[in-house]
Amino acid sequence: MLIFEKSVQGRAAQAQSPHLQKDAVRIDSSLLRQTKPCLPEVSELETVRHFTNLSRKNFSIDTNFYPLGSCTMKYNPRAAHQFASDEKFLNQHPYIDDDYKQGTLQCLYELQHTIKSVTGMTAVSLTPMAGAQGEFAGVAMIRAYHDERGDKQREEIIVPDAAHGTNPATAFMCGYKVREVATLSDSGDVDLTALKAVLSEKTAGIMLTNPSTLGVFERKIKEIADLTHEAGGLLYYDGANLNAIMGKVRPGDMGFDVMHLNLHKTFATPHGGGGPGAGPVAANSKLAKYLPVPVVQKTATGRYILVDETHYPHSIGKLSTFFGNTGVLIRAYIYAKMLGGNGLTQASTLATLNANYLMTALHKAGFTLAYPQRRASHEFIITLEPEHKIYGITALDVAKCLLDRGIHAPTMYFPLLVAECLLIEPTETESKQQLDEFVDAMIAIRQMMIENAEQLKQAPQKLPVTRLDEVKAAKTLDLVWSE
Amino acid sequence: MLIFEKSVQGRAAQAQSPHLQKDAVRIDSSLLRQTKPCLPEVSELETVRHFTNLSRKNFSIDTNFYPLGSCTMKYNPRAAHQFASDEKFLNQHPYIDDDYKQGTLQCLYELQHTIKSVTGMTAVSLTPMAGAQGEFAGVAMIRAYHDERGDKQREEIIVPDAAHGTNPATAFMCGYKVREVATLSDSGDVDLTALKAVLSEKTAGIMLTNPSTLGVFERKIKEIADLTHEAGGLLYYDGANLNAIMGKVRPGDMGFDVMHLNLHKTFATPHGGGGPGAGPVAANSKLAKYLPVPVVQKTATGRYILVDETHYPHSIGKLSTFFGNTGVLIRAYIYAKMLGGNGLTQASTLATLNANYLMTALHKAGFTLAYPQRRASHEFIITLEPEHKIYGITALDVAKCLLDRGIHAPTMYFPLLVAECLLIEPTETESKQQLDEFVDAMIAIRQMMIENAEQLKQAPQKLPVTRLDEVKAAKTLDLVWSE
Amino acid sequence: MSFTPHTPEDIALMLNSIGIDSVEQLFDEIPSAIRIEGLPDLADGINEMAMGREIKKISAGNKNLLNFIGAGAYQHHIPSAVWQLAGRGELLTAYTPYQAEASQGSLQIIFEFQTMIASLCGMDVANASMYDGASALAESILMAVRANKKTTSKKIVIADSIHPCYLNVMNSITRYQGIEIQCVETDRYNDVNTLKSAAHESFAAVVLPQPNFLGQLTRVDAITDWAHQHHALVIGLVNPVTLGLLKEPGSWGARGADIVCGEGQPLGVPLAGGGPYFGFMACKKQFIRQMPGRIVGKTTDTNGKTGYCLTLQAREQHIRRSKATSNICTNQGLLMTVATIYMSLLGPQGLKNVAIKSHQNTARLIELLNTVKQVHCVYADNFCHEMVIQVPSSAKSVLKKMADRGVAGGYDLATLGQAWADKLLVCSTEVHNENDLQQFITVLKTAIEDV
Amino acid sequence: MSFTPHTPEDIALMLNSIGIDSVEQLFDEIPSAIRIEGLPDLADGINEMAMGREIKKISAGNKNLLNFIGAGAYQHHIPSAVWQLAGRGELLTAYTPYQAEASQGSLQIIFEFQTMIASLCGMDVANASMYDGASALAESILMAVRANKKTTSKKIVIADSIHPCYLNVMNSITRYQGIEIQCVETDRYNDVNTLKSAAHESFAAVVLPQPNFLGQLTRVDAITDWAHQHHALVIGLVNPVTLGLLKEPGSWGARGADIVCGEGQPLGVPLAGGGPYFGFMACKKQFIRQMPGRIVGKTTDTNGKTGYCLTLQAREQHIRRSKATSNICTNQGLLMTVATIYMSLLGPQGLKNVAIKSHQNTARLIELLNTVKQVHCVYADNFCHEMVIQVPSSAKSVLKKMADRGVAGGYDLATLGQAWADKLLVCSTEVHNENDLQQFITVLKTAIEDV
Ligand SMILES: Cc1ncc(COP(=O)(O)O)c(C=O)c1O
Ligand SMILES: Cc1ncc(COP(=O)(O)O)c(C=O)c1O
Repeated sequence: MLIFEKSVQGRAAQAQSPHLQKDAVRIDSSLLRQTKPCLPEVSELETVRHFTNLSRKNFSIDTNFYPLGSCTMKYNPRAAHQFASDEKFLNQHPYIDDDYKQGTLQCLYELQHTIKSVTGMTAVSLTPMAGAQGEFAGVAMIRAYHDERGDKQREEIIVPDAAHGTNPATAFMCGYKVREVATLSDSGDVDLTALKAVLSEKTAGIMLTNPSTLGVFERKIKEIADLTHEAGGLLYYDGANLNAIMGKVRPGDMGFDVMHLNLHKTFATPHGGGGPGAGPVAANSKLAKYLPVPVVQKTATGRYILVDETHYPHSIGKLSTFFGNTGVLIRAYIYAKMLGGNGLTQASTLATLNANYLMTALHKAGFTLAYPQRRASHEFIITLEPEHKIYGITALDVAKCLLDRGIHAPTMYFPLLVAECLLIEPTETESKQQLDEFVDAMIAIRQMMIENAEQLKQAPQKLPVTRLDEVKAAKTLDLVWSE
Repeated sequence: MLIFEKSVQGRAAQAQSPHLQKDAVRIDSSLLRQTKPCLPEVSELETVRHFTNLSRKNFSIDTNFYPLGSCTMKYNPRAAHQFASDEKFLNQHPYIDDDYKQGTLQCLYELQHTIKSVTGMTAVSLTPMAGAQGEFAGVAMIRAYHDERGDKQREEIIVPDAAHGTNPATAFMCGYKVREVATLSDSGDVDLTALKAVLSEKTAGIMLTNPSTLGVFERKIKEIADLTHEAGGLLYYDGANLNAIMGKVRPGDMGFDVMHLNLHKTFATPHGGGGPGAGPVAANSKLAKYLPVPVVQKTATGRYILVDETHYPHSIGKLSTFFGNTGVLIRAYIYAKMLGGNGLTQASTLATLNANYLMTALHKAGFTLAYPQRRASHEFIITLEPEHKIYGITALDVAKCLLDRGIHAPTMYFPLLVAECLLIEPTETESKQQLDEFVDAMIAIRQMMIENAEQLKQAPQKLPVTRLDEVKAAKTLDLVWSE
Repeated sequence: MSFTPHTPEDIALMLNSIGIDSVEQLFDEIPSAIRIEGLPDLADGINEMAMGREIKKISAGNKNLLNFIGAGAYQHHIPSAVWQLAGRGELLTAYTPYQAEASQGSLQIIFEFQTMIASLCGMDVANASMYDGASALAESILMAVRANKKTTSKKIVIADSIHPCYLNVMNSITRYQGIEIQCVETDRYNDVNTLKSAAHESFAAVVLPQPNFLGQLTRVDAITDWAHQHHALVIGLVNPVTLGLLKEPGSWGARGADIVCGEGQPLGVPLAGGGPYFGFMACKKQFIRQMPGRIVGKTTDTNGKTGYCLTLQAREQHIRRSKATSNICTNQGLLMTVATIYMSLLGPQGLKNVAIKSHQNTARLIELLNTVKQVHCVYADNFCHEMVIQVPSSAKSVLKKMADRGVAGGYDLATLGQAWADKLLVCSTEVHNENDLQQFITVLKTAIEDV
Repeated sequence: MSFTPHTPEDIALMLNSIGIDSVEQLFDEIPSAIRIEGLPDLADGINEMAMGREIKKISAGNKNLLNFIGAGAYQHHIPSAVWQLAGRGELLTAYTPYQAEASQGSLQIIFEFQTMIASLCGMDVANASMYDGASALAESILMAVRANKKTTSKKIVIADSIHPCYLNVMNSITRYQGIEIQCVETDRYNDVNTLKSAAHESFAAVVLPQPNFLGQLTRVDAITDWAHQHHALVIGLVNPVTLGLLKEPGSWGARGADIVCGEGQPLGVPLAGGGPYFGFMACKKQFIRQMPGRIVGKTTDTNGKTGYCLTLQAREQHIRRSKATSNICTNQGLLMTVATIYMSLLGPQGLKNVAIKSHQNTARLIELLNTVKQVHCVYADNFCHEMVIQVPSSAKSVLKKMADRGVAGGYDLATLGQAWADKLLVCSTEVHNENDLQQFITVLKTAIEDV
């Protein structure tokens, strides 16, 4: 039931309305609202009950295993949430003088340092508000670099076919044409021959994820970097998969010039049902001066200050009104500080261990790996193409069956390269027992395929709704409630 | 699954353990533990997931209508919880000097004042930690009064047959014999003839709830008070039903000498799945000097101080190590302050309106009222005896059916006087729509009785478990987990 | 402290099952030339207790002032229930609701949010949030250019003063797509005649702030009609709290604005040093396919039961890739949830009362300011809950002195240029009581004397 | 502000349905002589925003000090997850789990709690909590007298020093049932020989604190055996955190204690000015029917599925009325929940480490105190995490001076009598770091000089 359907005219959560002595205003009446907006008229208890009960219809990390490839759904420490919710952080207008927000600035400054250490880059701007905005910043910086050098003919960004959709979309927003480059179907590595074919004096840069979205490490990364640099292009690193390599290898050392991180993945800030995230952008010395502003600096006297275009005249500019998703950054700072260098390294070690263990177990259980010859990174792909052919079931069916067993579905049908695929990322915070349970669930589902494929196609049956008609939604476009 | 079944030897929520340089202790080894206690060895995520998922198996005010008679399950304002959770209140050792806890003491002092105003009593002690302890305090004070006067032969406490179990149990703990007095079955009032018969020079006092647990106001209260006082006894008021009468009538004016309040009922502090509560005791001038300590006073200079037996040499003593359930008291203070005199009065008005509306509606729907000639107080009783006779169903069956419809069951089989009874208390924070929904549910359940009484006896079917075998639990006495 | 559950036995069993001897082998595909061994630059981890101590020490570097700054971020009362609900694990730690059946909570909340925002704006539809107000404006501009089929112009007229940072962000985001932005300075009522003379050529859209950056109220009807006559779309840039009181953009002029966007922070989101906030976007139904961001639609399940799911995904990057309406993916779901709870608790009357009380407090402050010598209220009428005052010395120095006395006195308008360096943008909302207003005056007086 | 949803129309419809004209008629059975019209003594209500301001002003009257007081309430690190979970509406706002099928969350938590507490104590069973430590001790005494069938004595021997407030509460609660309490002062090891000479007649039970009120460790084995030889029951009074390190009462002497109780606060409950805390009680299985309070048992539903429900309710007041084991009804469910979460997060090793670290910090403090002139560590060994020091002037004056400098230096032992007026009970736990200990020393030195 929608909250509007609970609404009764004249009802209100009385304790929340300001007390008015009179309701006169000194505003020209032609500027005033004549209609009552469609906000619900409900009591405080009704509101609490409505949203509490709605929340119970969600899966979440706090309630379910969530092996959602490319999303790094690891445990979100409650401590980070609690500490960042301190009034000292919350009751701060962004425009108070730096002197009065040294605490916040210190967190941000130290986070910049941590990011440099983890990535091997030389400078960081924290303002991008999600991965995609980090990408935007990075590609815009590449553009600024070429523009400053007068290298105007570079109008192409190369993106592997396996890339996340934000990569080509970002390239477009930065005014580039997108050139796709193929991936080798046996190894998952980029096809170097194909790459050489697209590299040219038009190449502004290439966007890569490494480990790639196929869950394997791009072994020829140095060659790719050299080829691209030789062609005059720059390398962008999509940091969505950074959870695989902290303390193992650094994008800076791989030859990347600029990158973003998804702190809501690697640094465990909660996803919030679709954000807020944070997508800091880090660059090597070639690109540092183009970073978006503001960034935090520490003065000789130990004071933290925010600096903008006056210090960064080459900056691509601002990307948010104030300082990005500050509260997310503080949570990420707390997470990184609690883990420390050793903990971050261990996180990547065990994320990788979990993925390889799960991959091996599923393989032993008869599932088909997309890249059986390769180590998994922190994630891996299975393809249900064989099962699809034999039993007529799809990756979607299996995903919905998992939901019925209380396990969130892995990422489906991404990357697009692998038919009927599931991209599985267990993360390091899940136990061996939980992984074994997942394998058992998959085996049980396979049994269902054999015994009763029709029933499997009816999943889910144990959730608040059964399978939803997405086509109908797009057709009727019923997007707001009305009486 | 129990958390112990998720435990793996050597696993731990690493972030929670103190860091030890060495584990040496300077304690005689004969005093040290040799066995590992059965605490689970689980990760932080496993713990969060376990308890989050467990919580989802509960009904609660925040998720369900909870018309549980005698319990006043009203909305627990989130503001009270938030404000009382301020560090300033939480990070305070009880033994710091009064100078450093003036904030807490001010809340308590003002709460004492509020309670005096609402009850018409002259003095209050806030320390009792629940209703039953408040009762204990009150009856002990009655005893102290008689003892001081040398009135040693008074060894009986009179309790109506409809009384809550804590009343006779309390009388016993205070060393009294319990004399039951009957209630008139038509009106629900105390049988005055019966009362006269038990009153004697042995009478220490009488414990009454008014409105009584039958959901009706005891109209002869002044006569009862006079008779009791004439016999040399005192009157104890069980404040569990205070939500019916705030701003309407005061126990002090009814002739009561001492009473408790259940702040976890009337003053909306959360029940916490079985506490903490708070059961302040209030007394008139006759009994004030016997109040349990400590109490809060305000000095001439405006300082708040805690006083103990040195100021209250006649006190019945302390009932808790420190100051009762301080945090609950602060929540109650906030609630009372937000409502104010007008809001508290309105709460009682609308609690009574809701009860009478619901009573009328159920009556119209064909249900049998226990006291059809009477106004409901903030609660009322229906008896399912007719339905029991015709359809063989019980009040328990109906209760379980309500659970299946997402409504918490009313109190069942209490008071014991009324066969197959449900004691229904909607509280003032529920809407007319919610009450109508309840009536609809009851009508639907009645329809089930007619059409399929067997199915009704199988309820609940939609909860985490179906009906539980309580007899088996008592027989096997499986009270702790073991491998 | 990596929050991992692995015991040494677990690791041994897992390695064995994989068929390798050590965890190091897991990384043997990484060229050894670039392998590193851990992160020696970073200190070792600490436990939660130590972190608690550390963060307390750090946060002590933040001072909470009595706040009179607005300038795009507004302090309002936030009901306790809002964040206690939003902090529930099921809302806080869920992913974007791609798996609809396992996300009906989030999806219904988005649907309710869309309804509330669309109605507040007087639009037909809304999306599920953008990053913040400034980026929502940038995306609205890109959207308007795509949506306006009547012109090929990529020119945008900004009618009236908008936040300088919005201008900056707008520029950063739209510049690579050939968007040309013309800012037209108008009088404080934003009279349409100023625009008429400034904007000659054809243009794709007009951005109309209400209230404008200086807190002044725009004469929205005339400009809307004028823009529509010129086949331009109208983008309303609004503060959602003031929409409880002010005319909804859908009713501006004869046909109403076409796209509405703004900063959602006033709806229950704490100031929090600048974020996370959220942007919102609403539009007329005909433009929906050009809208960026996530959109939820109502549908039914296989039993005919109502349910909700993401829809029109073909606009988005994960389907449309380089042809998507935007690259946005993760947005600001939790803040959108917060706003939905906030709007439910306030209701239409409550939100209106917030707007009125904020306005009345600002009016009262002006009244009090009139008694302060050397201070001049630059705009003493036509305001909503923010206004400009002039001080006898630099705003910067006055603000500094005020802050030293615990009051954040306003926003230093020097960012608008030298002519503004003695002016402050001051905001009062319903959170202030008479004492607060008096304290502002007292502290301002002392500050002026002190400078 | 009564949080009521009623609109005037609702009220009119409801009155109409009842068949009356005004809400006043609802109260027409109350004799008019005693009716009042509202509560004019009390101010009108205020909204949440105003209350927030008010409570901030009030709470500013509380000063948080660096704490070295124990004396029955101990400061330990509380993981953030504990209260974020316990604050979930389903745990916070549920009633006592009488309706078992609708309360499986609370019931399973109680079952887990019973298991953890029983095991920590080395007992067979535990209940679902009592009000606090002192009242749990009082109830344990009443229980022991009922349970000890070998003697009709109602005498209780308190072997060793216990908290003076526990004595007070014990007295207040047990006095009306003819209980006689004999306190025996023993040496600091609580040597059994002292007791032998003091306790002549037969007695029902011995109360054995470990550690005792002065932080000293009792020689529990000998006394337990001696008590059992005299057919008395042994009631262990313990601190649950120290049980991570110290021998569980179930293993005291040859047969172990019979009943164990104590204050549960150290298990995740904040100091909070003294409450709400919770008491716990555990016992050997044979005594279970004499145990007061709620108890949860495992059972099955009609499908054979495991479930939990309240059991042995025939002991309780709502069934047994005046013959119940106690009048207790509402207990401390939420704090019991908190403790269960806390113990899960700490685990056996974590809890042990807390006890060890607290002990080590106390040892370190003694080390540092040895360098302070004029201060004498009265008990420099045989402690757990609390000990007694002697200062050159009154403890009261030293504490006052320390508090002025932000340190709560300890508990003033003057409550034990004049001879103790220059002694302080000082506690250190794992929350202190070396800096804190140094600060204690510095402030103590200054305080002594100052007095
Ligand atoms: C590989 C990859 N790149 C980029 C992104 C975009 O990040 P965000 O959603 O934070 O904008 C994602 C997120 O899903 C991703 O998985
Ligand atoms: C009428 C009555 N009296 C006394 C009590 C006991 O109160 P408490 O549970 O707070 O001890 C109750 C609570 O259920 C009650 O309903």
